[in-house]
Amino acid sequence: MTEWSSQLVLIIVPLLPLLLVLGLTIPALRHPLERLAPLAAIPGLLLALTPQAGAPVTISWLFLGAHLGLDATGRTFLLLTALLWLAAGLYAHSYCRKYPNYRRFWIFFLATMSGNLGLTLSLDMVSFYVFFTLMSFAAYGLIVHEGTSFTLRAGKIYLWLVIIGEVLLFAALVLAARIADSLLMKDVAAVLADTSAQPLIIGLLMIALGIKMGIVPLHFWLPLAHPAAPVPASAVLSGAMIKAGLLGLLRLLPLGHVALPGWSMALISLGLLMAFLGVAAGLFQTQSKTLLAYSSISQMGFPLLGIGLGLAHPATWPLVAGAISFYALHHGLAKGALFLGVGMILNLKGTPVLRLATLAGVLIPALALAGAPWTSGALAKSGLKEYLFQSPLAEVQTLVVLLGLAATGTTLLMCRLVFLLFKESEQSTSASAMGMWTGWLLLIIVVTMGGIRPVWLTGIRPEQIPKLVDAAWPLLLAALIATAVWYKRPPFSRNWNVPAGDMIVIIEGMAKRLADAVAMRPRPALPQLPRQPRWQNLPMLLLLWDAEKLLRQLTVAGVMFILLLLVLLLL
Amino acid sequence: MNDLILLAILSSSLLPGLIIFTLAEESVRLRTTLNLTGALFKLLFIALLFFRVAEREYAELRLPLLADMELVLRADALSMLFLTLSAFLWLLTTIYAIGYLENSPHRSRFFGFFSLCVSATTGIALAGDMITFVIFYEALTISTYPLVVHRGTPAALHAGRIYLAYTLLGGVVLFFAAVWLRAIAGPLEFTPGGVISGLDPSLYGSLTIIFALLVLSLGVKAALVPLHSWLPTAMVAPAPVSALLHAVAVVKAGAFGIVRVVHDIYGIGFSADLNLLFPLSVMAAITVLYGSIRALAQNDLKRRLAFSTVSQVSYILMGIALASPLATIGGLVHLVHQGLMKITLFFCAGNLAETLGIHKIDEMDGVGRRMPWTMTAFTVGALGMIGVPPLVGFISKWYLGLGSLAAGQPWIIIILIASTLLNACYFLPVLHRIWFNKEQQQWSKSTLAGGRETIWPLLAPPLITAALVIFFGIFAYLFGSPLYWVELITTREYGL
Amino acid sequence: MTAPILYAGCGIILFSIGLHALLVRRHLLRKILAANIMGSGVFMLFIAAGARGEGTAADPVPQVMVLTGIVVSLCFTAVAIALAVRIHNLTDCTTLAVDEESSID
Amino acid sequence: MTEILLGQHWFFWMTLVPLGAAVVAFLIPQQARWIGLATALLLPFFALAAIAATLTAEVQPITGGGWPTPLGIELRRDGLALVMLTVTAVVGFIISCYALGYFPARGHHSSRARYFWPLWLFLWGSCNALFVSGDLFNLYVTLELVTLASVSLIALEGGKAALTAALRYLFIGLFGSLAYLLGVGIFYGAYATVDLALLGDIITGTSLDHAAMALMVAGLVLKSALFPLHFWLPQAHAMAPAPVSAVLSALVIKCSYVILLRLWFEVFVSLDTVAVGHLLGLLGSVAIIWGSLLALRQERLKLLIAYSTVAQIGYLFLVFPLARNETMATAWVGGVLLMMTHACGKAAMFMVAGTIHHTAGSDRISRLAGAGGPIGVLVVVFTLAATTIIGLPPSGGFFSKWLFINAALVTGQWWYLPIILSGTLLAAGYVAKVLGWAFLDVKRSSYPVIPWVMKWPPLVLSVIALLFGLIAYEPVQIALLGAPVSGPIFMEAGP
Repeated sequence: MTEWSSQLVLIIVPLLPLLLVLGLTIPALRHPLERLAPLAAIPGLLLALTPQAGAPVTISWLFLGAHLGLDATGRTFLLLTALLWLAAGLYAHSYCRKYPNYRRFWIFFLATMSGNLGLTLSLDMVSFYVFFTLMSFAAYGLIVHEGTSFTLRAGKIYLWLVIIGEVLLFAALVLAARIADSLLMKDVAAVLADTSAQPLIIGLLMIALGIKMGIVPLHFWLPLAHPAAPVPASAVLSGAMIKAGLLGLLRLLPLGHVALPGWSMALISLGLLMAFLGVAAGLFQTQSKTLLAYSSISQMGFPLLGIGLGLAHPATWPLVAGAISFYALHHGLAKGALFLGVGMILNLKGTPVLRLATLAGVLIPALALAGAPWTSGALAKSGLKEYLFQSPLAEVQTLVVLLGLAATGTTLLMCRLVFLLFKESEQSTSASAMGMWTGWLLLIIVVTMGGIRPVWLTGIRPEQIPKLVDAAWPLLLAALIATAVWYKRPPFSRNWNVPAGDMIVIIEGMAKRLADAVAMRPRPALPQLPRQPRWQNLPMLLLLWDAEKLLRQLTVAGVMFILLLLVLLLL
Repeated sequence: MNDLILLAILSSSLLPGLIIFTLAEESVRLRTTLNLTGALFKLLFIALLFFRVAEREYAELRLPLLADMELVLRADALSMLFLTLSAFLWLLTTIYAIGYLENSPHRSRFFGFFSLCVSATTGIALAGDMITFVIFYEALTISTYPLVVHRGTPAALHAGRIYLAYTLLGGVVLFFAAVWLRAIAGPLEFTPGGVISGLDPSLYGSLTIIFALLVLSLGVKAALVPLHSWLPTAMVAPAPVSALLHAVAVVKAGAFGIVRVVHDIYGIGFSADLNLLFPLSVMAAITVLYGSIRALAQNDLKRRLAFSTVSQVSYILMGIALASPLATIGGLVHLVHQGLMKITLFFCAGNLAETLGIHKIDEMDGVGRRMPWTMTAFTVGALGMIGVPPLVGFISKWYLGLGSLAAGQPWIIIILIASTLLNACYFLPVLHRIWFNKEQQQWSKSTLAGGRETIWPLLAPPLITAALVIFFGIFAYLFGSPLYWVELITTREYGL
Repeated sequence: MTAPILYAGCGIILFSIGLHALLVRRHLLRKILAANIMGSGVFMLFIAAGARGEGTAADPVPQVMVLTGIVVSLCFTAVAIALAVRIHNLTDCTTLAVDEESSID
Repeated sequence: MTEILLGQHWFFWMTLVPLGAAVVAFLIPQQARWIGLATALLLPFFALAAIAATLTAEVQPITGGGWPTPLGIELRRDGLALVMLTVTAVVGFIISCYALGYFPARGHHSSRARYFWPLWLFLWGSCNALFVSGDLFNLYVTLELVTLASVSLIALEGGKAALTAALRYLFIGLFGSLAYLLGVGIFYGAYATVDLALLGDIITGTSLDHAAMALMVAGLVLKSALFPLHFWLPQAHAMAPAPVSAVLSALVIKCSYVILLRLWFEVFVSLDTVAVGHLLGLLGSVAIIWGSLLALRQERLKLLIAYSTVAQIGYLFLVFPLARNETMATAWVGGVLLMMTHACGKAAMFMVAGTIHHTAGSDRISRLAGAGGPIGVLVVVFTLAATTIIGLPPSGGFFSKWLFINAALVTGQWWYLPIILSGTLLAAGYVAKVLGWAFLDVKRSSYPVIPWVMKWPPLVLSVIALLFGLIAYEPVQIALLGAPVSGPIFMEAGP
């Protein structure tokens, strides 16, 4: 392939959605393009599926010299991203017709898509930052799309965190670029292994990218934003965009270069904490989409834990990386399918059979998420666990048990989800249209396939496929607990309630008080102008004028003259 | 060797301006033709020069003044940067002003002074020594006054008085400092690397004071805090004036002057040796933050933009004061970038005022639906100001950040972050209002053919500048892009 | 005391008397006369300046100058009187009014 | 004949032609306007011819009437004379054009026109004669002629106020010139010569010399209207018809100043003048502030301009303390430059004031409100002319202030710096005050048509004033021909 065509192939992936955005602004093109828009992710999908395409190229005229390309990690992420966006696009094509601002939705949808696709291709920091920002800001339009006070609040909080994330990312990238003297992320990762600014840069990256990833305690925007956005947007938000932070960490941290025990410990602990906190908060939600958002927080704990493992034992990193990528792929697809499924159920109008079939369809990704045997979830988890055993950590056994317990939690969460969905399905009114079915089924199929034939994608060998017992016991435990709760109906199940966004409620209260305290008083209006500026009547000027009148008298003037003469004579 | 092309560049706005003064109010077509021809010719001449300067062939023109003093016009790379910016934006603003002032009184007067202003700005850009610079700098001060008070309301006159008081005080101090420096150091030709580093060390005290005076006096126009008050007040001027002059020509003239002083009079190395740059960077940093904080509290759109200008122009100074090549790139490129972004914003604010009578931010609810194009341009400008990549504002901030690290002053990064946050705080709510809030008042429906929101002269300029904001951000390294030029300048300045 | 010094002294005294009168007297005619007296004082000084010692003929140049000066003084007196008469005709007043910011509109 | 054409006698013609024309104009009042205009057209060419002739020949005194000095009249043909003649010719020409419109041939003011032209040409001739005079007594005579013509011109208005102002001006003029003459007498008594150059060489610096200097300086200070003896100026300048005000402020004031300049640099050089210089500098400083502040306070345009003149005279007198040995040329050129550019600027301003008075019925500044159309041009003219008064570049005022500051820095007289700079600001203040009114947006009924000669000639003058700094190279070089000063113009201070 010539230089030009390989550049073009890479550029077209993020560019196509943007071109569609431009096209949508032209009234004449609006309707045909709205039909085309759902398919904008197809070039990305094709690129991800064509193994020989995507060799890194340098595009000197773009940004500050862009480097685009696909490595193994990037390919997995691109696959996930493109698939999800395609499915969500098809879904949205039907789902979002009801909105009065249909076109506006597509504009933001496509812009976000462009950013999300672009960042998976970016190998240098500036391109990554550009696409990351494009995605983050455009997603605001998706979150606040419905324009209710709930979505506006969610959007506001999201935007705040985006901006804070942006500036911190900016700081981190500038620092990194300065130290590495290069814009390539792999150079940065190498340099970060050994520099005095390492803690600062890693810290900044953790916060900036952690916001997007939903790392506790920066997670609170997720339970607000995901339910606020229209369903297809929630799907990509939770499935694909949340992974952008992860991808950034994978690319920029000095993984495989150096062992950082401190960071490793911190990340493993944080990962576990997220896994459990997400479950705990999610269980007490009354809305399925909020619950799913908490589930995402919980799920993102696992890749974080994987990164922690990678930092503990650099030698095994390439393998851990594969596992983490696969985990991301699995979670993204499953979560996307779940969100779309929620939308299906809320828009279900038809025979009870159809209803049950739909619920059954939701069960597939739910089980995958729970890590049931023969699902992608089981594969992903076992992949992580395997490298756990290879790591030099002392507490391996404890960790394995804890992971199992986390899976139990996830299963419980899924039970709760099904329960909530069952209740919500009774209130659904409208019927799902063709596009919604297409999008959703596409994801369900892929998720199902993910459990069966993952090998060609991620390089997981067949012998790595987990033993049934390992995968099954957490599920059985969860089933036990769920049955017990169902049967006993303990009082806390009704009275306890974690508000969506947990911490933010407290933060908002404080912020409001602060804002009231520093609120600036309105400026007084411009004073009415006097006809004569006041200073013209200053006492000094009046005095001067009197003196001037005195000087005009001939006698006084004569005396002045004689005085001057005398002084001159004396000098 | 005298290059008459410089004279041609200067007179391509001066002559039309002078002729326009004599025109009757009704001769719209002739006036428009003159204006546009002048602007196009200026761009043409600049384009002719462009390649010569890129090849390091500097055009020069010298006229003797009094005895051993000369009026020096020279086009070096830095001149070209400012010159191209002002000439290009002049063309756009002229188009805009033609639309904006349709049917309003005193148009000949307006366009006449407008052309004079641009000529003065051109002169500032082309000035090859301190004296020439001072001459055109003062000319700019005076020729802007009629534009500030153009509306003739008491508020406008009040603003004009304040403007004059500030800028003339600054001008007098600048004048004094220039004379003093000339008396100490002889002819003050702008030379990369500075001209005064060879002076006797016993003069260093005086040189420090002169530097402070120069920076303070130029800082009046560059709206350095605490010398900035005139700028928000001057926002009563018509929108094209606010757009071109307050966003670009006047404040940039101050910033450009400081660049000249630091680079081409004192020289970066020498000013760093005298410890002059750190206070400057602190001042700039304070201005950056102060401007943003004040902008937060403004409800008047143009005032908010004005305080934003106060803040943004000091990025340039910060970049200069950091004295590292990368920071210099960041500062200088912001000279152009900020101009593009801010002029977009002011054009849009003018469109709102002219078409819908909106002046206050809380009247802007849902205006995105009524004027989608204008508001798209506004959004691009605002996001650029925040520094959202890949818009031009990001490029500036990126280089400033890198430069501050290279200069060993990482605290600047914190300023950049804080400023970005503040920018977001005062721009994003506006954007939200525009696009996501319900319309609260009924605006007259567009009566133009094809459903256009307003007439072309008002619509095209902001769209063009907004497109450039995106274009120069994405294709930052293209030949002739601001970043390309600025790298050229910086390489020459630092002798890299 | 030589004659030239006497003359010069007288000239100075005349000048001073005229000066005093010009300032103090209010009637216009008196002022004009005072100016003339001052002039005469100066001319006397010139005459004295032309003295070139005992027995030597006086320098003619100062005399020429004085002649010219007298002509000038005459012109002045004429104009002054003309103006004074006009003022008297207009205002019935023979003094120079101390006018304030009198306007001409 | 060839000799005449080659220019040895252009200087005579510059004096004789206007004087002769004055007589003719007086005798044929019906044609006075055209005689005046023809003369005004001729004189700039004469001035150019004189410059050309001087540049091609060596500078040497020539005498008139065939008598040797001191009886004959010696003509100075140095640079100062040349530039003053030229400036007078240019400004005079413009003022003459303006006067054509200001004193219309018909109408109830036609009698004023009848007397204006002879008097103005007489004044012009006298001024030219003064500039080329090279001895003390001739300077006295020409100065008296100038005063006489000025008095008559002020009285032209004919009203009580104008007559009073004229008479006061006459007394003051007489007073000042007699003091000066007294000084001349003393010098003659001591050295038997009144020739400037000769006197400068032989003067010894006795106390008598000192007394003579004191008398002459005091007299000239009075005639130049330096504070505190400026009391007569605002009235006289404001009461006169506009062309006359322009002449008085632009040219007549400069006459006595030129004499002082010549004396100071040619005759008094051997005297100890440092203290006197400081006194003049002090008075000049006070004048700058005083005049500017009072100008700010004025409500009538002409008075404002007149007080501005008071302030500008203050600047002119800064030359004397600032001209030390090393900064002699700096200060001298600064003074000469200021004289030239002030002449252009102030004349244009007074003409504008006159036109506004003529058009709006009053020269109250508030009448400018809502100025548009014809008045708009006047405002532009005023503004352009004012640039030199404020000292904005590229006017001559800018460069003269530059030179003053330079001299002050080099000689270490830093206390003049705040004076010069605040004078600039105050000047900007009173100009801005006028402009502010002009830009005030109020609806006005239409104005009468302004004759074009009352609009465009002042514009030309104001443009000259504005751009004088850019074209000042040649004038300054000419002014330095045979100047009593030497050395670099821009001084560089040592460490």
